[in-house]
Amino acid sequence: MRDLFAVVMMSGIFGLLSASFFVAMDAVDVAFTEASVGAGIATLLMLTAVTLTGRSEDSERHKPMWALVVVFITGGLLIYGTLDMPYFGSSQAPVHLHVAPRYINDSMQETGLPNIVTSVLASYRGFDTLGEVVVIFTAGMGVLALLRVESRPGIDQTMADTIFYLMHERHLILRIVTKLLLPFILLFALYVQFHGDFGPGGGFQAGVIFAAAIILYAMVFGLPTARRVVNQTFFRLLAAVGVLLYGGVGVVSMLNGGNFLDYNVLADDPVAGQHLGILLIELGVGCTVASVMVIIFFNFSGRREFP
Amino acid sequence: MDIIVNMSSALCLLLGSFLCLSGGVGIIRFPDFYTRMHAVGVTDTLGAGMILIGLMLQNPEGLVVLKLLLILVMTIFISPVASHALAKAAFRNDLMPLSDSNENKEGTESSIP
Amino acid sequence: MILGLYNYWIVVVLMMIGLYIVIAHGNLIKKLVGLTIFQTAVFIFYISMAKIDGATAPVLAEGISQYSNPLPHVLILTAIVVGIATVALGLALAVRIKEAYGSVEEESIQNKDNQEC
Amino acid sequence: MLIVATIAILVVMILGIIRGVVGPTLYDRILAVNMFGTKTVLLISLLGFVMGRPDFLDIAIVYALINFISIIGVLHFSDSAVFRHDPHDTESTKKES
Repeated sequence: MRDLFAVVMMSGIFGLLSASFFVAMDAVDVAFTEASVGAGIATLLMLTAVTLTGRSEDSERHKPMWALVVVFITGGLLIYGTLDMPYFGSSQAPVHLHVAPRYINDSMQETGLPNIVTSVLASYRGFDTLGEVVVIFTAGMGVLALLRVESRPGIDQTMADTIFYLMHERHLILRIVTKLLLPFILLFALYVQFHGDFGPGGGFQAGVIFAAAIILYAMVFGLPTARRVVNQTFFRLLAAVGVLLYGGVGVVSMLNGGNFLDYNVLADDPVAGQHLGILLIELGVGCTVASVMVIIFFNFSGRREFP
Repeated sequence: MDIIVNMSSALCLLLGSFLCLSGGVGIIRFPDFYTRMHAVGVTDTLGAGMILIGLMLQNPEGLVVLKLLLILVMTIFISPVASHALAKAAFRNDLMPLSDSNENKEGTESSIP
Repeated sequence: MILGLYNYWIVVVLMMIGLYIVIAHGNLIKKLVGLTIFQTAVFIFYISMAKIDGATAPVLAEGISQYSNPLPHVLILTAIVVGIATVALGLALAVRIKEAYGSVEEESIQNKDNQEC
Repeated sequence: MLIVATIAILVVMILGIIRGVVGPTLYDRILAVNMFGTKTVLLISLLGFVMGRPDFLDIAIVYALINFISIIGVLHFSDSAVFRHDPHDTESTKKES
């Protein structure tokens, strides 16, 4: 397909498909994340980039033969490698024999959370997650550095008025339904954020849903209006505060005499300490993810409207 | 009592699947964009609603029914609005409906400059 | 019995599709789409390894004794969000390249570079 | 009965993919994505019941919301000036049909 728009649409379908595959494979948390990221935000970002870079691909091709040869050799080698792998669905595979039984059997006593994924994410492998959050933060800052546009208040105002008027004329139904839906989306994001201990959900998913709500607002009501509603500086601050909160919990647990990110010492009772630590960390993750996504989207589409 | 609930649930599910299938056939077989959109937009809402009601009858229990109800309300809200917006955008961008006088097949974009 | 490995073969096929798009197409945006397909193949690889026959999702509940392995789920959950952040960074770079060179095709970028040197 | 409904939904999803690949115009593809999204919501709710743990319907709710947002986003971008006055616009759509 040479039309990049169609390519992006098909990749959106691919995201939806892979997420339903994850549900079938019992990975509900992963499906949750893929649902909000792969199908929604990724498609929108790709589309924005396509509008910025031009829609059609050049027709000239260079030597797909070599690429095919490389691909077939690599694929053959990989398939040869799979012959030694454990069978699909077997319970005796090496992955399931080392740390996984400990997580499944002991996490209820140690952290008191029914969702094992959350307790592993935030408590057992908290250090890992800290690294991931920092990566997301860095990516957000990178986009900010690359695409930032200085906003011009005078132009913004007139632009906002015209866009507001146009939207009022053209998308009346859309506007009303969006207004009706937005509170529910935000409420649902909060539910996902704080219910993540007990069911599928958590900071990453909640952050993306929150960002999606703001992106919806920005698209229906126009970017300048959204700029006036949600303050950009505040979001930049929030991204940093999220990472800081995460690191701060670790430092506090060190000051209380434990190891870095050892939540047992945060309260008198180890289980209560774990609860508190996981809650705070999920909050930090949610803040950072939401604000980084909002920053990325606003800078992309800001670049589109004021080149 | 139990058997009535089960029967009606099965009926709803079957009806919903039938509607979804007819929508699927419609999206393949119809000649131009607007008829396809009509097929999908209409059957999507009712088919989804039927399947969700069938699922609700399967498990009449607090939170699950509440969540299904939420999905149902959202489908009823979202699906027609999305179809409406889609049709409006297509019409504004000079995609003409297929009519007798107009010769182009397959609903390709008409070449209005 | 060798058919029990079919999940890996699906993953390999998807991965190779992604790899082909990355190396055979000149358009930077399309390369990024290929990269996301490759990424998703890796996700599917991990998730399908975590699956155990007869087990359910790793959220503890009454009356269920066998759960799937939660560790790959954790790794992939973070990887998805990191993946979208890095893809966004790549798209930002592509946009800047478009502004600087007027194109996102690999060949014309190289031509422009050669002319300037 | 659940299995029958699941299979029906899967068949419809395949038909949707065909329309997405073939679809001569841009809007056909958007329509296919929209339909695919609603069908995914249904599929996930059905899968929850088939697997016997129907308390994971949150994912389906997220799908319904995100699907709406992405459709609105796609329409927003397809309205934009870049697409309308793109010289390759009609050409590329005709090439594929």
